[in-house]
Amino acid sequence: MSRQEIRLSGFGGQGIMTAAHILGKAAALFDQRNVTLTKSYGPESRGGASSALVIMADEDIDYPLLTKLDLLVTMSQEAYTKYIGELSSGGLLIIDRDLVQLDQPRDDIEVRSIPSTRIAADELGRKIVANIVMLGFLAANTDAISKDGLKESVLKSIPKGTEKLNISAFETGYGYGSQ
Amino acid sequence: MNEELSNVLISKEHPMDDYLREDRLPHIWCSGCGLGTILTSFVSALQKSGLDRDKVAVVSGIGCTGRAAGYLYLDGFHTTHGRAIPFATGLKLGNPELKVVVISGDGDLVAIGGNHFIHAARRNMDITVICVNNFNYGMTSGQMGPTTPTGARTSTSPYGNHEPPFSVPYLAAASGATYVARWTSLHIRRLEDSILEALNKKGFSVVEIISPCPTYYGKKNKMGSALQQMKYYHENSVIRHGSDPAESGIDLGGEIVVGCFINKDKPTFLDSQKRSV
Amino acid sequence: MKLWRKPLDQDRVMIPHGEVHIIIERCKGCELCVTYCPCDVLEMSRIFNAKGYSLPQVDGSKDCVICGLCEMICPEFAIYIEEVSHG
Amino acid sequence: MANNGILQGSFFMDGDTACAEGALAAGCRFFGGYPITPATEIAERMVLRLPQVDGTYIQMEDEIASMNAVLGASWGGARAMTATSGPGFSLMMENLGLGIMTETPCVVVNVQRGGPSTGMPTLVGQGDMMQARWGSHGDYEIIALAPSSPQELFDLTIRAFNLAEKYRTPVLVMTDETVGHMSERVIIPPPEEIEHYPRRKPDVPPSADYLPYKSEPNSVPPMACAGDGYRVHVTGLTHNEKGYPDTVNLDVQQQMLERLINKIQHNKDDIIELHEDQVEGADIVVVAYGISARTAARPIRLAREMGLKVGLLKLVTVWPFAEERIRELAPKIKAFVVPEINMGQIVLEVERCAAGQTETILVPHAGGGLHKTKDVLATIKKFA
Repeated sequence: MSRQEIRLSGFGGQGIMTAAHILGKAAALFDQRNVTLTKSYGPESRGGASSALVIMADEDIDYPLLTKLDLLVTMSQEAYTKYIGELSSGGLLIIDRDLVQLDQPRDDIEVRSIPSTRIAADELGRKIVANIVMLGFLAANTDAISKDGLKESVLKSIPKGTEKLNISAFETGYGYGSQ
Repeated sequence: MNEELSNVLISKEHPMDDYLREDRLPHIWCSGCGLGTILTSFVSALQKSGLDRDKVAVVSGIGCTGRAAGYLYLDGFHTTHGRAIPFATGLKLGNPELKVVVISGDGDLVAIGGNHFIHAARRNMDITVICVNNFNYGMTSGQMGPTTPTGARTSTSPYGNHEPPFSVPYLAAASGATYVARWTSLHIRRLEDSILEALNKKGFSVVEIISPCPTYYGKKNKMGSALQQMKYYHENSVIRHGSDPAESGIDLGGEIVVGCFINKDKPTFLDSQKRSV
Repeated sequence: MKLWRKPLDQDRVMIPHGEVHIIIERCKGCELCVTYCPCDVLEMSRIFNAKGYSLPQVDGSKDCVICGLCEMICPEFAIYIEEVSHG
Repeated sequence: MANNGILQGSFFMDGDTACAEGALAAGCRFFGGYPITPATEIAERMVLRLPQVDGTYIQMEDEIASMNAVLGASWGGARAMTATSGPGFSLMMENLGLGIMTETPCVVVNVQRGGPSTGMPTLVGQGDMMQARWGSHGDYEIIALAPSSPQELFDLTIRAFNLAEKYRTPVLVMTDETVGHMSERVIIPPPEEIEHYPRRKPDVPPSADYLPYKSEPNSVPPMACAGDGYRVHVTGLTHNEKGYPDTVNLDVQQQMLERLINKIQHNKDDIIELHEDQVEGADIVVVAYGISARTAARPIRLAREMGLKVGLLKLVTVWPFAEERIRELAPKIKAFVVPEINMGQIVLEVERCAAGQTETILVPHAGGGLHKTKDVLATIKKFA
């Protein structure tokens, strides 16, 4: 599989960076692909736009930044507005449907949506795992990453004692995407 | 010489030479400068301390006192201006078995190096600091410094210094030093005892030593020769052990409070670090 | 030697006697040793060393008691005392 | 983790973390630093990990103190490093010179950001390359390495420690925000596969005649540390073989400075590492380092697909500069193309060595981002 570029975005505090790290780690260590993860930094720690770019390829990654965005995951309106223009024609947009309104409709892309934050809060009782729900949903909607690898990566990246909650979040997201 | 010195023996070596880089003597300090006397007190204290001299390192900065490390036959480091304390900090942490002593001047330690001084005291780094205070920058021919008394004349305060000075003991105590004393280079025996106490103290220990600068400070302020400055110390020093360091300020021509002001125990940087991990 | 009071055992105590050693090249003629010798043993000579500093010498009429003050106060490591052997 | 506290295996980590792990694998046991973006993650990793390998971390009061603490720790016998970015690098310059003068092995990492002054703390730059060469006062030689990926940052940090010991000098790792913050796969080999150049101690017993700076021409003297019993005197002043200051004797200065410079200059073959890709027979040679060597790969590939003969000469060692190789290539090619995230620094060296025998073209970037593929490609096409 040749180069794929995935952007995960939202606002500070949603666990976007953690999700991106889990995704990158899954591809690099479990799927054995070349992966580069870069993060967008600003001066603010909380509340600002948070975004990470994960590039995966079988060949060497000769350019570590954006060239052609294949998949945009966004969990905030601000990030949606900021990044929707980057998504290439034929690309896939994944949103948290309670947090993002599609006010810039494009007919050249595909859109999938999930109420990941609500699922995390209502079904799982912990809003904090919305990012993991989103990763499960992502796995169900793309071939870029293997489900097993991603699940393994989740397990290897989370604090001890939270395995059950996180796997449940992941599977819930995956199940939602497979419906 | 057609006459001979009467009733003395002419020698080539001194009993302390074993502790000195005698091939570098005579040193560069001026006649009557207190630095040599202070070095004698230090060597004497070191001999009494029982410390393994191969595990004692001396670090100096820049200036007249900065040359001290270069005359002692110990591991010695002559670093950059103001940086003796952070260098010593690294040295101590790189090899905690070492007894690390900083010998440097007032300008080096509390002007350009002031930030390092207060932070090493704050974190109670286990080093001994001997601060020789001659009230000016001697090496560069007598400019005003952080300890120059208000009103004193130096080459950069020709109308009299209009800035208030630091009191080194007050600064050290306020920053957290565990041992703080001040003497003059006249108080040789008490100074030796005090350096010995400081060497044996765990934590950041500071001994300030008031010392004559006959060539610049003394001359510019009409204090006369080194000898006359020593007489001034004799007449104006007041020993007040345990007194409040806040009252240790030195006015031009005023009294010099000397003694041991602070002597307390608290965990050193390494002690607390070990405990925290 | 100046004494505030006469010690009761003064006649029984042997006062040590010291010889003054000088390292001529190191001396800078500051006179601290001469000034602070409690027994006034030292005086300035009229002799200069190679750098032009005048050197201290011993006034033959006084005795050194090896108090060590000159050795301690000398900034030059240029003077020290050794005890005269009584053997 | 191997039983000695050093990681082993495959990891997905950012460059700053890889740098810290490289240092630990190289035997670094002291870190003194001051927080600064984008190098802070190195300090954060070191404070977490050093206690696990019996090392010491200290957060100093500023970068001046950090540099001095590193020098002190090295003389205490520890492998020591610090990490910083532009403003802190400036503050370290005076005492980097002390390290060079006193021949103190240590590693200084600069995670470069946009400048000058406070500049762009969270964004990439390569504007400190000349400061790395000439930032401290006086004449000297310096070793500086430039990694292009987290894996290289790991590998080159180890190499930096070994070069520092071998040549008894501070070694700079000139990385940048992009490499420092990007995460990739980093493979940490088993300890026995990691090169370890030990500190060379004197082979004579301590004595009053010991010469800590004994001067065979071009040589690196062994290092007696504090507490080893040699009672060395170490000074930033011009000093003789004994280590004693001699600040008026021109012969002493000449001999000392020549040795300081020649110990690097005469060992360039060992120190300089270049990665070449299709340089032989090329019309255009792109000379790049660090992240710019990485971003040059794509325009080079595209140019080759157009049938152009383009090679990449990547400067893994930036200082000392690979002047012989540039001189050798100059008459054979049409142009050197030099993309840098600055307004022209290393290009000056390339131009100097090309000496008018071929074109030397800078592709500048003011900082804050990486070169666009099309900009580098356009320059290649123009001169091919």
